[in-house]
Amino acid sequence: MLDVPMIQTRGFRNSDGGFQVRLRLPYYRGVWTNLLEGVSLTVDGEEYAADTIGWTLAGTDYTLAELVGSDTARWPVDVPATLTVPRGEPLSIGFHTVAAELRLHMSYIPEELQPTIWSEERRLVITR
Amino acid sequence: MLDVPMIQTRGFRNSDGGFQVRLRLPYYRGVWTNLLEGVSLTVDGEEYAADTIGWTLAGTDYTLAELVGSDTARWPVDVPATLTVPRGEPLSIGFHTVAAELRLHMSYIPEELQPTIWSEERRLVITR
Amino acid sequence: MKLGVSLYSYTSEFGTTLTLDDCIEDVADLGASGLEILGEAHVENYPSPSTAWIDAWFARLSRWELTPTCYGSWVDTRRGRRPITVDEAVAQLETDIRLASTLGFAYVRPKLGVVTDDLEPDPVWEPATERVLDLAAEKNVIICPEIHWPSVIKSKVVDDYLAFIQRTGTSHFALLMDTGVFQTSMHRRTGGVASRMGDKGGRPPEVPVVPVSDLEDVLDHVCHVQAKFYEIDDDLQDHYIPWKEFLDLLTRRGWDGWLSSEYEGDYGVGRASDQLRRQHALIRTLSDVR
Amino acid sequence: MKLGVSLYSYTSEFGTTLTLDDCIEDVADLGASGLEILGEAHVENYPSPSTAWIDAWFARLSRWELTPTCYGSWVDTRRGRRPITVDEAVAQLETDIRLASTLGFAYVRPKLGVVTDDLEPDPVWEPATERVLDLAAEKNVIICPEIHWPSVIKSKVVDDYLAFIQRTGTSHFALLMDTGVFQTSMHRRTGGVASRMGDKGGRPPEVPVVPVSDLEDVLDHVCHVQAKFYEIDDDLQDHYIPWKEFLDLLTRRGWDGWLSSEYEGDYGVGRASDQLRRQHALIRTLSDVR
Ligand SMILES: [Mn+2]
Ligand SMILES: [Mn+2]
Repeated sequence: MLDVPMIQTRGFRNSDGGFQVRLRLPYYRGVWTNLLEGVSLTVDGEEYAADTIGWTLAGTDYTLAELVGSDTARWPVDVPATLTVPRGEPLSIGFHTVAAELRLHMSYIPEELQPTIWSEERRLVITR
Repeated sequence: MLDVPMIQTRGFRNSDGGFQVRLRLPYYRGVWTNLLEGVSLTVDGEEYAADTIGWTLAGTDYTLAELVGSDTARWPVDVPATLTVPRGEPLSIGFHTVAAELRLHMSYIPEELQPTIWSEERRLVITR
Repeated sequence: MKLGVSLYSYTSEFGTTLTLDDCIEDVADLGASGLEILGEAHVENYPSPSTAWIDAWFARLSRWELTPTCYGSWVDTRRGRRPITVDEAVAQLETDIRLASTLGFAYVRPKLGVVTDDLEPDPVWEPATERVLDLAAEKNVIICPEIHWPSVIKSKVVDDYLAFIQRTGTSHFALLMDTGVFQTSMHRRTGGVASRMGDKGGRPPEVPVVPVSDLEDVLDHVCHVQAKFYEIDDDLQDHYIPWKEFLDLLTRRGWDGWLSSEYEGDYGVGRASDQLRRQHALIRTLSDVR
Repeated sequence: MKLGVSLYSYTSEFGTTLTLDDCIEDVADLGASGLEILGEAHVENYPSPSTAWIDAWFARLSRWELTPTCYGSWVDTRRGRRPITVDEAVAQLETDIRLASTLGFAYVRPKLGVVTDDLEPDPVWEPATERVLDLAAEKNVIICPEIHWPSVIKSKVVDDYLAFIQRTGTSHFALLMDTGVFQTSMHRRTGGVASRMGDKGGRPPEVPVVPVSDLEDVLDHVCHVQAKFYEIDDDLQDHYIPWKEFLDLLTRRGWDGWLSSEYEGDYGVGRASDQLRRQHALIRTLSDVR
C-alpha cells in the first residue's frame, strides 16, 4: 500500500550522484504521461527544476521529455514514481524539508485553468 | 486491508434472526482462542452478553465455549472475527451506536491484572 | 431502480488503505448490487490487463454477486499539448469499448476534452462517436457522455447529443446524469493533497441551481445515473442534493436504471465507506430500490 | 553492530494500512539489514504456513537483502485457564524452533508466562527449555528469553538464566536485552484501541531506573538486542532511552550482534515508519553500525 500523502515516506534516500524521492499520483485515475508537465522539488530551500529530474515508473527510467513525448507510457494511480535528483553532495543524515509540485494537464478543464497543480511539503528523514 | 478501529465498518448488517458485527484483534499477535474470555456488545444501549454471541473465524463457526475449549483454533491478527448476535427484530435502517469489549487472557501478565480488556464505541450505519 | 457504487468514491483510499478487493467487498457489504469503475484507475496494467486479472475480476463479481454497470473512460484531447485527431479519438474509444465489454459492462462513459471556457466538447466527439457506434452495437454497450456540473441540462451540449441520437437513430448512445448538476449549494472538499487549477487566476464558473424538473424532458434518454454526493450529515440529511425530489421524479416516471453512488466529499481514511452507507440508507428510506 | 527492525514496530498498521510486503519493504528502505518477526503475528496460517508462503518469504529476503535475526514466540502458560504442563511447553517450543529454523532465523525468543506478581516465569521454563536444547543445536538457533521492563538486570530471573547456562554448558541459550529496561522515564502510549489491564484495580509495578552499567556483567551472554524506543522528537532526541551511553558501552566492549528496533510509541498511521527512520538516523550518528 502507498502512503496517503503524495510524497511517500519510502523511497527518500541518497543515491549515486544525488537523491531520490517517491511520489504517488494524487489524482483519481492513472494518466498517459504525455499529459504531465512535470514535478519540481524543493529540499531545505534548494530548488530542483522539473526538467532536471529523472523519472522511474514501474522499473523503467525516463526523462521528463521522454514521458511527455511518449504516446504509450502511463503513470498508474496505484504505482509510485521514483524521482532521481542530481546533487553534488549526499543529503545529511537527519531531517529534511521536502516540497513537491506536480503539474498535470486536464483536457476536460478549460485552458485558462491549466494545469492542475498539486503541492505538498513533508519533513522526512535520511538515515544514511 | 482491515479498518484501523477494532469494530470494522464492513460486516455490520442484519442477518437471519439477528445482526452481525466484525472485529479485528487489536493485539500485536494472533492468539490461541483458548486465551479468549469473549466479547460483549452493546447496541443502542441494549446489551448482548459474551456467551450469547456466535463467532466465525476464517469461515468456521464457533460458540465461545468451543473457542475456549479448543487447543488448536486461532484468531490471527490480520483476520477479522464475525460476531453473530441473535435479536428478535432486525436493526432499523440508519445509525446505530455499537460498543464492544474484548477480553483476552495474557499469560505473561500477573493474574491480578487479568484479563486485558479492549473497549471501543462506534456509530455505524445499517443500510437495509 | 437499482443501487450501485462507483469505485471513484474511494479516491485517495484506493491503493493507500484499500486494495481493489477491499473496495469491491465494501460495495457488496453495504448492500449494493451494481459496480462501476474507472478504466484508467482500477484496471491493472490498463489498457491491457492480464488474463489472470480478468479472471480475478469475474471471480469477484461472482463471489460478491455484483453486476458491472458503467465503465468510465476518457478521451484526452490535448495529449502532448496538441489537439487530438478524429482517428486518435476513435482509437481511444475503441480501446475502452473493447475493454469495458470484456469486463462485462453495459455502459461506457467517455469524458471528453473541452475547447471553450463554457465546456463545449472538442468537436471530434461527433465524428469519432459515429465511427464507433457499430462497435458499440457489436459489443452491446451504450456510450453515454456525462452531464456533469458545471454543465446544465438545458444547454447546447445536451441538445447536440440528443440531435445526434435523432440523426443516427442509434440505440447505443444515451445520456449519463450526474446528480451533482442538481446541487443546491457548493461543497468545498477538504483534506487530501492540496491542489489548484492553474496559476493564471482563472476561476470555475458560477452556475445557477438546476431544478430537478429539468430532468423531465431528457429522462427518456438517460441510461445511467451517477448519484454524486458530498456529505450526508449525522442526522442522515443531505444539504446539497435534493434526493427526495429527484427520487420521486424517477419513481413517478418508472425509470429503472442504476443509481451508482459517487462520493465526492471530504477526504479522510474511512470516510467513503461511512458516507456511502449513509447515502444508501437515505436513498432506501426515500424510495423503493432493489 | 548491525541494525535491524522488528515488525512488532508496525503493530496496528500491519493488516490495516500495511501488508507484510509493505512492512518488509519499509525495513529495507530505511536502511536496515536485519529483520525480526513475531511468529504468531506475521506467519500466515501460523504455525503451518504453506510452502508458497515460505517461498515468498525467502524471495523477499533475497529481493531486499535482509537477514532474518530473531523470531518472537510465546509459551502461553494459562491456556484454557489451567497451568501448562512441561510436555505442552516443550511442544510449543519445538513448534516455534522448527518454524523459526525453516524461515532462517538465528534466535528464538520465547515469551514465558509468569506465576507471580513480580513476573517470576512459570517454573516449566527450565525443564522444558532443557528438553529442547538438542533440537535448538540441531536447528542451529539460540533460545533467548527477553529481559523486558518491568524486569531488571540484577534479578533472580536473570541469575536463574545464567545458572542454567552454567549448569547445562549449552551454547544454545542466551539473553535478549530489550532497551526498554533502561528507560529513564515512563512513556504513556496514546492512540489505538483503548485498553486496560483487568477490572481488579491492579497497577503495573513501580520500577527503579536501571543504569546502563548494569549491562556490563551480563553482556557476554546477550546474543540479541531489541532496541525498544517510544519517541524520537523533532530535534532527533530521545528523552526516554539513553542511547549514547548504551551504544558507547556496546562499542567499547566490541559487542557485535543485532540492534533490532522495536517502536512502541504512540499509535497513528505512518508513525512507525517515521519514528524508525528517526531512530536509525540517531543511532547512526552516535555509533558505527553496519
Ligand atoms: Mn460523475
Ligand atoms: Mn522487546
